[in-house]
Amino acid sequence: MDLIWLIPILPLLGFLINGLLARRFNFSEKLVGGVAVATVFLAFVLSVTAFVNYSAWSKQPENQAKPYISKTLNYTWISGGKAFISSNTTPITPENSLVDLNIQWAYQIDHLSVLYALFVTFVGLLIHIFAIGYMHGQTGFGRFFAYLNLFMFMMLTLVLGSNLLMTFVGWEGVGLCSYLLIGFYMTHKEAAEASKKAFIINRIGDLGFILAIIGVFSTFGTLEYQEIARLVQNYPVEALGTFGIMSFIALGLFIGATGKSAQFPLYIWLPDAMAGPTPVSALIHAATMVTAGVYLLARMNFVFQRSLVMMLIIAIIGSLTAFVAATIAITQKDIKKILAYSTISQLGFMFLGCGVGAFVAGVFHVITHAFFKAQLFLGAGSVIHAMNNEQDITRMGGLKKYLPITHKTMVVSWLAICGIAPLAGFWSKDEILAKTFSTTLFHPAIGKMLWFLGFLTAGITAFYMTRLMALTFWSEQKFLGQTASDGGEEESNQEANKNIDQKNDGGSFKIRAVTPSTTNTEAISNTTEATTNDIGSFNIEESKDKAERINLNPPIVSALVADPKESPSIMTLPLIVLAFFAAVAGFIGLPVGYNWIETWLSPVINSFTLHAFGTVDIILALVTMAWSGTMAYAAYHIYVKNPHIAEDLAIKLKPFYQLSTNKWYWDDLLDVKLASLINKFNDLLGEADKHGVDAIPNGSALITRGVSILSGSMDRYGLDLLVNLTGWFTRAGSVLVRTFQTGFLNNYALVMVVGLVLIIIGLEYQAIQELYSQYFPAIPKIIATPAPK
Amino acid sequence: MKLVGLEAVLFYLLAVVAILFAIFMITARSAVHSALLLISTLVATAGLYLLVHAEFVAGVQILIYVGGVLVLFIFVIMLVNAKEEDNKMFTRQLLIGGALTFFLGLGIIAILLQTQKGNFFTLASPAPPKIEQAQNNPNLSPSHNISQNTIKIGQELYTKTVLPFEIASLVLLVAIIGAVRLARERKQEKIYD
Amino acid sequence: MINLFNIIPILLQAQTVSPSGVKERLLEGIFNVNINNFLVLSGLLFVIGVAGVLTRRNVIVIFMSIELILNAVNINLVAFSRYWFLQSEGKNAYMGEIFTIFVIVVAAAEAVVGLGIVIAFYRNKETVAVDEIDLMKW
Amino acid sequence: MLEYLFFFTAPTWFSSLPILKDYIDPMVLDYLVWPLVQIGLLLFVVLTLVAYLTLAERKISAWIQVRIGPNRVGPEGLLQPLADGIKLLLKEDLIPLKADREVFIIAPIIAMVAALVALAVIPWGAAWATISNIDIGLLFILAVSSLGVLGIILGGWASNSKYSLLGALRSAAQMVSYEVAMGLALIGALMFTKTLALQDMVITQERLHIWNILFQPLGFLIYLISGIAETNRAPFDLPEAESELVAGYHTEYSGFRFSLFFIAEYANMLIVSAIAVTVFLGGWYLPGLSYLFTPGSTFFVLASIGVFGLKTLALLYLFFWIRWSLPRYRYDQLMELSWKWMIPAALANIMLTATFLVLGQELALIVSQNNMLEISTLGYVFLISTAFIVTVPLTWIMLGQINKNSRDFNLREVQPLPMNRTINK
Repeated sequence: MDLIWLIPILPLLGFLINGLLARRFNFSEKLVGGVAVATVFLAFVLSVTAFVNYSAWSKQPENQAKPYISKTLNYTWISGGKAFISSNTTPITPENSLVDLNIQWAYQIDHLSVLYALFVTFVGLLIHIFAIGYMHGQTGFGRFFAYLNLFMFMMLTLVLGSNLLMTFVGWEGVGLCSYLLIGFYMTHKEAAEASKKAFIINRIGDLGFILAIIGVFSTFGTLEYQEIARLVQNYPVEALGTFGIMSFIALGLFIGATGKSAQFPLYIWLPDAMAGPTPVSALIHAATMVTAGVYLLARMNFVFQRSLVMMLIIAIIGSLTAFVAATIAITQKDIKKILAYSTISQLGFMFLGCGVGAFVAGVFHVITHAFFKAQLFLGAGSVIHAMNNEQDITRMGGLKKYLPITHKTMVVSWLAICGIAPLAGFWSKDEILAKTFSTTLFHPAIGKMLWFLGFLTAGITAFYMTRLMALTFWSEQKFLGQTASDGGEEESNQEANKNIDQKNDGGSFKIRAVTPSTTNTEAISNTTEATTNDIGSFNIEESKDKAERINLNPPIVSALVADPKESPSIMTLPLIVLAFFAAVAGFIGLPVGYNWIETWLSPVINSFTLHAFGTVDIILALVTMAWSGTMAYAAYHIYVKNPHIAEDLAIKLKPFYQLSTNKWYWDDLLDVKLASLINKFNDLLGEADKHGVDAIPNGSALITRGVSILSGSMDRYGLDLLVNLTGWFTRAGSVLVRTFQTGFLNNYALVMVVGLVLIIIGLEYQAIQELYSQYFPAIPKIIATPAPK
Repeated sequence: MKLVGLEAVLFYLLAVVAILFAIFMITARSAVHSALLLISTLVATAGLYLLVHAEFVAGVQILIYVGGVLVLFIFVIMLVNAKEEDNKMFTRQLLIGGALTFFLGLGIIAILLQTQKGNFFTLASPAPPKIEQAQNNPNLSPSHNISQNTIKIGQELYTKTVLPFEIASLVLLVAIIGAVRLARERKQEKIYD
Repeated sequence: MINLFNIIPILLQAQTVSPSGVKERLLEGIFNVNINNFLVLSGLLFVIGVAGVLTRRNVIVIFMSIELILNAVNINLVAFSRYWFLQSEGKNAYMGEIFTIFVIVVAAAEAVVGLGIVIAFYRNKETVAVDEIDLMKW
Repeated sequence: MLEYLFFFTAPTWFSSLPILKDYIDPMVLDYLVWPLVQIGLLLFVVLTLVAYLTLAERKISAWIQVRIGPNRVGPEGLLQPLADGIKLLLKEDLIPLKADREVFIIAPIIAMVAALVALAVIPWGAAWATISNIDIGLLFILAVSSLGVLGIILGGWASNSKYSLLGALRSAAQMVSYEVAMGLALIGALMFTKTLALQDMVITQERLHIWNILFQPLGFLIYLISGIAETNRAPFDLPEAESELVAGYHTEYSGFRFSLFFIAEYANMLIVSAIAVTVFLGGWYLPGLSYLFTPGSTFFVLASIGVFGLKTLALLYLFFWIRWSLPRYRYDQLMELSWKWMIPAALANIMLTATFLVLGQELALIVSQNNMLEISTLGYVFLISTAFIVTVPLTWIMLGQINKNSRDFNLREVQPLPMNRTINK
């Protein structure tokens, strides 16, 4: 159990190896894939051992309901300085409200996190194996697996973190990885924009999360879960009306969860996230990342349970999201988009469960959902792989005979998701519905209403899932295949191409040379060649080098040549395993018998308001099963038997159909309304700036110009005058002195002697005066002043 | 310091010779004549030095000054072959120059007379110093008995005034190089360089 | 030489001093040559030298008169050297003479370089007269 | 002042002469009469000697050239100088038209005076045989000989003819440069005699019982060569060389003035050899002399005069001998010999002797106290050996190296100036 710190570190190691060394020493694909899978496999093994040891360790009395914190890699991460916590209720910390800020970086496992670690690593392992086959031949193979490993590291940090801040780090890391992986096909515009969208919207959610963290710290003075769990006991449960500190924290956390788990207001990024490769969608946008929100709710359940208002909000939003997502999923064409919306609705269910206090049920649904949703996605992946990246289910059909294994495994998870009896989906979904029906948190009427909405959603889920299965597997074949009746697909293709031609150059006959493409890229380059530029004929060389340049573009719709053959075993193996678990997973939480998951999670989640599973619940469960079964048959009937009904229904239920296909106009609302609003606001700001703010500098510029002119003139006429004057004086003076320099040697000698004479007269005037006064009486007598004594 | 009897006569003789030849020198027509006259004044001054027992300086004076410098002067005069300056011997500032020197003379004479009045130069010179008497000590070389002027100067020159001596040698070196450089003709340089 | 000059004032003041006194002082003065005489001699030579420098037109003669001035100085030096030699009973006296030697050496050096310049000048200006050399005119 | 000049008073035999004894004040006798007598005696001897030197030269040159020489006038030609003298006296004494009269007249006189004045200081014999043994004897002689140059220059200048002027300048240049070499050569000897007075030099050599030449062989050699050059004789008589400048500076002179120059030249030669003898060859000192005659007696003095005379005549013979055996030097070789060989050699000689003297003092071989040298026997060996073995060869090799290209006396071929290199005027 001591090696739990290694669980997150191993994927990190994998990331480093693949990320740094793969390109430099150009590892072969096998090596890169091997490294990635090995690390995740080791992590999985460690988490299993941790699970076993922990379950034994937590049995001992003294560490009851106490998480095991790993010794190694346990250091004070941020320390120093005092933080001022101002809790408005009775001060929890007795001495004063100044608390040392030091946050540990330590990995811990307790009942909840070990469970999460288990299914994250398990699902991750399977998806890694699947990805090796799926990504085969794609450039950037090493990069893809590096990101995947990084994602695993982040997710495990999020789950195994011992305090809120570490979870937050994992939270951000996961967001980053989703951004990187969605935008894996860098050169493709949609992928890049989708990744940006996902990242930004996650950030919005993270804002709430950060505020919640600050709230937690300012009230409890610490971020350790253990501490918070102990300190939160002192806080009363805030009734529906009041919105106290607990509700504030809960609100923050909830906003974070909605952002991450794509709930009602912030769900738009998930459908677009499908632009990434399918394994990514499977791992991140089905099994692990999106469930982080539920993990957060489960982890901080003691906070949520203390604010009934938030519980209500969660429940309502959860059910609403479920319903809306389900309705949109009905009319979607893209196989991955349908699965995305189904994920959103299932998440809605989980939130509904948590909202009504059944956190355990929520977590249980997370686990089961992880299995069958991952399986569905991988199945879709292998379908797309086989169909040479064709994602539109209306174009598929009849794949039953081409992809037997995929079909069988998908049937299992289809049944699971529809909530048919023995499979996992039934147990978890119905438990949630049961708990909502008989919740005691709110007024029973609210519970009943929520249940009804959930009931409806379950039915719709069954409908669109069967639609999906029908259109892809059971309906008649709608693509060009060797054995297909030639011309059918051909016309549609040509006709599709024709309208393209009309658009481009009006009537020029275009030859569509379909060469036996060895790799997808070759085919792709032809099609892009054909679709993008409208030349009469195209030469192979030009297209070839264009292929090299944009070899990264994602597989786009292309006319299939060979029959869709079954994906290699490396891809189908995970499908089988997942399908098996999708079937079996349900039994860990049987409501009737020994509810293992209930007991396992009880120390972490003390859901005090729940009641035992009564006979009413059983009846309700059977009713929902029946309801979803009929809906499934209806879908089967419409889409397999007589396809035209679909069009009639669509026409008849025009408004509903429009509503659904346009995703409840929610995207338009955001993209159009909100953006234009912001633009208008910006223009306003621009105007204000131009007139208001710019006036000041322009004014001052004016003043300085005036002053400079003034000083310039003063300087030119005043000061320069003086300077020139001195210049003039020196010139005049020099003329005077110059006459003196005659250049003749003797003149200079004369001057010297004159100097000498003057010296002599000066020094000896007394003597001269005495001697010659007799002969020249004119010599003035100077009475030498007596030298001072 | 009192020259009496024969020495006084010699002094006056040499003094008059020096001054007369000096005057003739500055008024001599041809440069060579003035050079000759200068040589004679210098020889007269050398004689004066001898009177004052400064033999070494007298010897040096004649050897270097007369034998060297003035020979050089005569050389240069011949090179420059200054003709007889019959017409303009004096520059225009003759009058001013003459008057000025006259005043200078007056000034100097006044100074000298004035110093004479003061007690700076007592007329009566003390008894001649002992060393003057020639001691006939046998082991000394005969000339010792007369006067060690040269020896004394030699000793002082190499003990007290060594630095000026070295600097003087340096000055001479510089002068030689300067003279060679100045007097050398371009053509000569070309051949020897 | 001073004594000769003394004669003039003595003669002038003839009326005050008895004629016989004058004769003895004259004789005694004349034959009693002391340092004064040397100084007067050097003074006169100096003046003559200066006169030569100022008036003569030929550069070389000017050089010679400079040499004359230097010699005047030398006489002075030697006279004083001898004077001090006797005054201080032969202790420290030869400084004057040594200085004279240095004066002679430097004068020689100066003459050499001076004449070198004159030759160089003569070579390209063909004249040695002072009032024709006016290159340094402004 | 007077006693200062004439240290040696009249010898007893003179002062005891009957006439002089009682009429003349002894003071005057010593410092007036006796010097005059000495001077008269000396002049007579020197002038006749000079005259006979001309004859001797012609006789010796003839003898060298295996001919007889002048033997017409008087017995064996002995009266020849008299004849020359009379001839010169009777010759018409003309002064060139534009000549500078005064300078023309004075020049030979200066030359003559300069030559004869030096005689006063030379120690012809032991005690009273020198006219005046002044303290700076050697310096006096050098000074006076430099005056000699003046006479020649003025002579050449005054005769107003290109040839004489050129000859005068050349001989002056030669004399000036060799005068330097001569002065420096003497300094080497001075280190041993430690005095400038010539008589004292001879006395010190007598005291040390050794001639200076043994201490100073290089010094003697240099002195001799520059002496010959100083007097414009033999190999260095370029200025009066007949073939080139007719008779050099005294071409325009004739008659008695010419003879004055002639006398000056021979007197100079005499002085040079006399000094060589006093400084290097021990003057009147002969090792055995003091045994033959008791020192200080008149006979001793006379003997010393005789010895001195013999030595000088030997040197003079050397002069004549060299004159008729060595070819004449070209002018630039002449100057080169002086400035590149003689003067550096003299300087080297001074340096080396000084070092060896100091070395000797260090090794306590030589003791110099109260201005006189006491040399131990080992000292003699040390000094002589170093003088001959070290000084001479070392200087010779060093100078050989320095003047590599002019070792064969400037006979190097003059590279023709490459045609394209124009000599800018």
